[in-house]
Amino acid sequence: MPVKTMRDALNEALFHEFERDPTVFAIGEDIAGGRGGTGELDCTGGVFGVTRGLLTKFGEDRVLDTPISESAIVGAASGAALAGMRPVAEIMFSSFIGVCMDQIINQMAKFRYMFGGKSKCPVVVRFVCGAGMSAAAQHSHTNYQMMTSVPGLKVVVPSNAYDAKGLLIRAIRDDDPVLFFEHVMLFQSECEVPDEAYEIPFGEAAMPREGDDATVVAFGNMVNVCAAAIDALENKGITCDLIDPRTTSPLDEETILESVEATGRLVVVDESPPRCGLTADIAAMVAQKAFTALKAPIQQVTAPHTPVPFAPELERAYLPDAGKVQAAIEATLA
Amino acid sequence: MPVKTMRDALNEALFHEFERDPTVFAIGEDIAGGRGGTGELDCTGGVFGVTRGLLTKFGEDRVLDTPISESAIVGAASGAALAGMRPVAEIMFSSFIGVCMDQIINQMAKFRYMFGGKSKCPVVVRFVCGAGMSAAAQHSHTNYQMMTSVPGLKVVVPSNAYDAKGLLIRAIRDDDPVLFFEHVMLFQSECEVPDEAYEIPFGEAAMPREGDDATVVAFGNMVNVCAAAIDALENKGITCDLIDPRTTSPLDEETILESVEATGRLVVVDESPPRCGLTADIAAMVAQKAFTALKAPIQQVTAPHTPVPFAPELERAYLPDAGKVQAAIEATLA
Amino acid sequence: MQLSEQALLRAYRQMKLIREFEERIQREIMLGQIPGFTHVYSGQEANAVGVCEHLSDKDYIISTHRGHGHCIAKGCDVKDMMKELFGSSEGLCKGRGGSMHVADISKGMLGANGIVGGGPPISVGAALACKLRGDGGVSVSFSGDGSTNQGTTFEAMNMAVVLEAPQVFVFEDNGYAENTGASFSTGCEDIASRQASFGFPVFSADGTDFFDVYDKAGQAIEHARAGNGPAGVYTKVDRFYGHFVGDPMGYRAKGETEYLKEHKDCLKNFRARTLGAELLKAEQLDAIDEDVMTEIEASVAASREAPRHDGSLVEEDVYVSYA
Amino acid sequence: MQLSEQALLRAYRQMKLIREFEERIQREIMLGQIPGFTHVYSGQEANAVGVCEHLSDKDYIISTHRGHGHCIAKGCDVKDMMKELFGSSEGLCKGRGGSMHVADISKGMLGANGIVGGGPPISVGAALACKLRGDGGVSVSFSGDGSTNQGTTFEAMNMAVVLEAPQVFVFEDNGYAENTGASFSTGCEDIASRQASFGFPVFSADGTDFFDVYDKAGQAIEHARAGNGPAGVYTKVDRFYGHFVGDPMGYRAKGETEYLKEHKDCLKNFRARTLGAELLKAEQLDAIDEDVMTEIEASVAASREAPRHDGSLVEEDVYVSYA
Ligand SMILES: Cc1ncc(C[n+]2csc(CCOP(=O)(O)OP(=O)(O)O)c2C)c(N)n1
Ligand SMILES: Cc1ncc(C[n+]2csc(CCOP(=O)(O)OP(=O)(O)O)c2C)c(N)n1
Ligand SMILES: [Mg+2]
Ligand SMILES: [Mg+2]
Repeated sequence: MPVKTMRDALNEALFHEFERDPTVFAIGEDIAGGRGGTGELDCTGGVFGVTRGLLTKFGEDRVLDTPISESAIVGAASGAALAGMRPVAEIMFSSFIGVCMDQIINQMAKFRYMFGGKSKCPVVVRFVCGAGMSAAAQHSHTNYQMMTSVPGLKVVVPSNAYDAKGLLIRAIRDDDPVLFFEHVMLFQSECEVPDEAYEIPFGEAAMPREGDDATVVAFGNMVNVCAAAIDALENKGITCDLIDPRTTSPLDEETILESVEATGRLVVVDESPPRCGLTADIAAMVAQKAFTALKAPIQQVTAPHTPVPFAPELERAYLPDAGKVQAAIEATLA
Repeated sequence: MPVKTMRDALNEALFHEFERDPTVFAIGEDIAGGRGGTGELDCTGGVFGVTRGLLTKFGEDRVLDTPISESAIVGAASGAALAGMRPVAEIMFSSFIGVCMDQIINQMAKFRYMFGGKSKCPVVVRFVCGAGMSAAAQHSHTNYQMMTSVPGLKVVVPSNAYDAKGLLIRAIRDDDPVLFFEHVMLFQSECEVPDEAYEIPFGEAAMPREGDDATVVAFGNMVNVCAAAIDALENKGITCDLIDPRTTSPLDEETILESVEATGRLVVVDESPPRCGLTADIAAMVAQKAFTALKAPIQQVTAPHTPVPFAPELERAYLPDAGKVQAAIEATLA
Repeated sequence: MQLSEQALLRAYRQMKLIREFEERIQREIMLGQIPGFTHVYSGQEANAVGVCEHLSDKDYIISTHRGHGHCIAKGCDVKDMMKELFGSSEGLCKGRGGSMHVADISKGMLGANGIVGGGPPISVGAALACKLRGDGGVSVSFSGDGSTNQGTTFEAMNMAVVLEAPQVFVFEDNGYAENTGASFSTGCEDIASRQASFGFPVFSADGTDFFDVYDKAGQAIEHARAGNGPAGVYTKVDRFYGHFVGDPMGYRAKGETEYLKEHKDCLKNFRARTLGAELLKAEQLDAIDEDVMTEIEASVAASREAPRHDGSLVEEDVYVSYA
Repeated sequence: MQLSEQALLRAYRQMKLIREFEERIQREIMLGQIPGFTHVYSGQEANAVGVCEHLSDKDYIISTHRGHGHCIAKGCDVKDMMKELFGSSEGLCKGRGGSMHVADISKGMLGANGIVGGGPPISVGAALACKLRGDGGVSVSFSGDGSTNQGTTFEAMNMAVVLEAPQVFVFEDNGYAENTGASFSTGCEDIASRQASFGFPVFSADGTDFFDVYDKAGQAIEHARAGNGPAGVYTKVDRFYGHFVGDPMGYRAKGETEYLKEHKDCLKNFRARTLGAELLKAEQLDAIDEDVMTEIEASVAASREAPRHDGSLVEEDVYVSYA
């Protein structure tokens, strides 16, 4: 199977769905690039090149570059979705989500409920998220944990190129609003990715590692950090289940609970700050539903309760790394 | 001691601080009312009358009615705070927070960190929050759980008139950004409130009930719901600690942990939806830090994973009530 | 624009229906039959109807917290709306939405909206859908004077121009946003020219005069439908009552609303105009009045009887499917 | 406005300092010395300096992602700024903020800002602080052409008028927002009149001409300082380089930036004007050039040596006190 970067895998997903369904269109800032410029059109394809080539292939009507007006972008996407289209909106960095938050949490998320189940709003909003590039406090957040708390939204956090493609195709075909978080450190990450279109279902976790001693649950790029941590522990004779929920809403509780029933120990890892996040969400769910299986305190590994710092050394201290994950696994086994 | 409503207690707190400190000013929509109208000025005092009389007493320079522009309101408040003032901004309903979210989570929350600790931003933003008035999906949310996740903010959720006054005074004197959530069902609630100014410290929980069998932690109006539930259980011989953290950030972990060490059982109650909220936050904290003390699964009592419905019967089904809290307490004792 | 007798009768009926709906629900609210916050549209009927009479089901509108008038004008079923306000499970939105969230997508009515400024961006999206499909549809957002200061409204205006969306922005300036006068909250000389400076024509009308609104809205909608990008309609109008039902209205001069009801009533105005020009006969209008009263009465009676929720379905309708 | 020789020399020095700062950091970025995303201001120096030469420490400014020029013009220490960009714990913001968040409140510099449109509302707040204190201060927000379409910018403009804030909105139209031309993204005829329609005077200037900017900014600031409410400055200018350092610039014609550097350089322009009119002598300007090069060189040398973080202080400086 061909090896592809997550960038290319996402780009392919978009091409598949644009071809398949004429109601799919894209809207965002610089998703083509070059409008109103003196050079080439379609030279950008979004800051990380995920939408590159769409304008050239599918034309200006379906690939809409916009002014810097995130509320209008998201609102237009959800309005078009209510009116029968399947828009894919792009908000460059999820850290900008605050600028268009009402349109996400109060509008698209709630239409169907407020309207008595008589509407659907099949919109996808794509975001770049995460730290690791010294992009500092206003460009490095995860935000998906906040969005997981909002009823009416589905939230996708892929950890690799293969999943990213299948999840994005699934997201575009979904009849509900989907927020899709692409981790900034993963665009160049590679794995085998089929050329054809395929769907990965929502609410079904992947389990990239299987083991006996503890259950580790992680999100996005932290899945890769945890895989490295777990692999390094193998020569100490410690093996772990590693669960990648892939979608945080809906959440595959079953896979997590089954694993904890078997291992009795849980470590939850996310690069968001510690309060009211996904690590707490999963830990609390397990402390309620699999309490009797637990043999040790549940360990949460998160960023500290701080904004994301600029200096690389601070950012490294901010992010959970393999060392911290190992320490948490060992703590739960102690 | 005189008995006052929470509305009046909050109003008094504002009068105290306006008198005490000339850098305190208020900004928001209709916080006075009547600007540009044909009738009286200062006839409104905010939708629930909390700011009534300030304009008449302290003048137009310190009581600024604004256009409907929440981002500009919050931004102006934090800009004025950076520039040495102590603004108290009002956003009518916390459900509107999405409209000004960037100014809250990316700007005021992060200035101090991004600026290397060389600035301070002593701003208070007041919100009406909560369900119970059939105000439906876009006017009934809590939002404080989301804000608790944001480093750089302090979050206050009073449950009664006495605390509300002391916490608001404390908030205005605080040197960091404080979000202050006033539950819509509490404005008319009454208790004894001293006439003079007093501060209630942040990060110190109250314990309105003390008991042996379980620890109940609740927020805002749910404290009152839980108190009723606990009182009703007394004749079954069940007694509980009831903990009202009062501020969710900072959080008084110690009081919660001490109580759980003693009771071995925990029920956490909030009227927000279940995912990534405060009940999970507290449950996970306890499952990590007081695991060995726990004798039973931790029970979370929350709203369902839905927007807030309009019809009163649906809204009642949405909100946790004394019955659900009792059931959870009994479940943890079973 | 010349209107047929039939069209005139229809327009009058629509306005009257809105008026009596709003008058009646105020009573029902006082009687405790309708829960929640409710904002009535009395006095502004000529705006909703003057605009929507140019639209068909393939066109979209989106409204505000003050949405009943726009809903009725766009063809939402009055009985189902009434049931919705009463919180019945048979309501237009199954009692989940209430006054601030009445919607009927099948009629192109994308909802009342509880967030000031929430509607315009969404409307632009519906307009883009029409453009992409090339079906000749347009989308209309209604906003108040207060909402013209919200950032989302401005963004939507600029974006509609840039993307050449078949979008019409209607601004109903009723002089107040809650308890604050428009003269205070809008810093510009006049709202119509501020909005026009975004790059689209704005047609101003007397919002108490159906004919003027109908005429100007027609021009704006024609402009958008013909593929010339967005257009605007600005109307000056008056709100007969308070911001919400129960508003003590200290910010308004005593007698102001009585004066308005006497002198600025679009229904009286319409009657006088059509009778004076001998376009319609008094009996025709009287018959409509009677008919409307019966319809409203029936819808209230039905709503009182209509089934209520028992709470069991609180978790339904959040997602099409949650997996 | 007549400028003294000293004032002219100072203005030139400030512009040159910005230019060389930006030229030099591009090299340091290529060398891997400066992490993160960095946006340089080369070509726009006359704007920051033409405005800030009217301001003192009691006045405020707020900037954008492209903030170095405004910071230097407002008096931020260049060596501390350089250390900040290098990520040193001795940086102006202790290495916590980096290029997009340089700030120095003690100089009235409320920060670069990573959010397009983030600044104007905050600036209005600082202006209100000045007004409340009655200290004669003003606040100035800098924005790009792209940011003029953001809702927050519009809200801030209207609110500044309504609250009569001593606020100046500076819009630097460098023709591009990232990879999109301003002619595409702004639907209006021209940005200056759109902004003026909000109800304040907007003074337009050639942003490559220090004297023009200085003159128009002076009028705007005077207007605001005198208590007449906000004013605006709109400048047409050119960005010499890409959006960020490393931008391949496919959206710009080949040779465009070379042309701009040749023909639209505010520094060359300033030199020609002041020498032509015999206001200054070449040696004076040459001496400044040399002095600036030395200062920049010294700041880079110091930044290379400056201490780095070890990660231990990651949790410091979130709150004044967290309790
Ligand atoms: C974002 C937001 N801010 C504030 C409110 C509260 N609110 C509801 S209606 C309203 C006034 C709206 O005024 P206008 O746009 O003139 O409409 P009108 O009520 O006159 O029809 C306000 C402030 C809200 N619902 N949403
Ligand atoms: C809210 C938000 N949206 C998008 C971005 C990404 N972004 C950073 S700078 C920029 C372009 C800004 O253009 P302009 O205002 O003209 O300033 P210039 O870069 O030309 O100085 C964009 C889109 C952002 N930082 N914040
Ligand atoms: Mg109004
Ligand atoms: Mg620009």
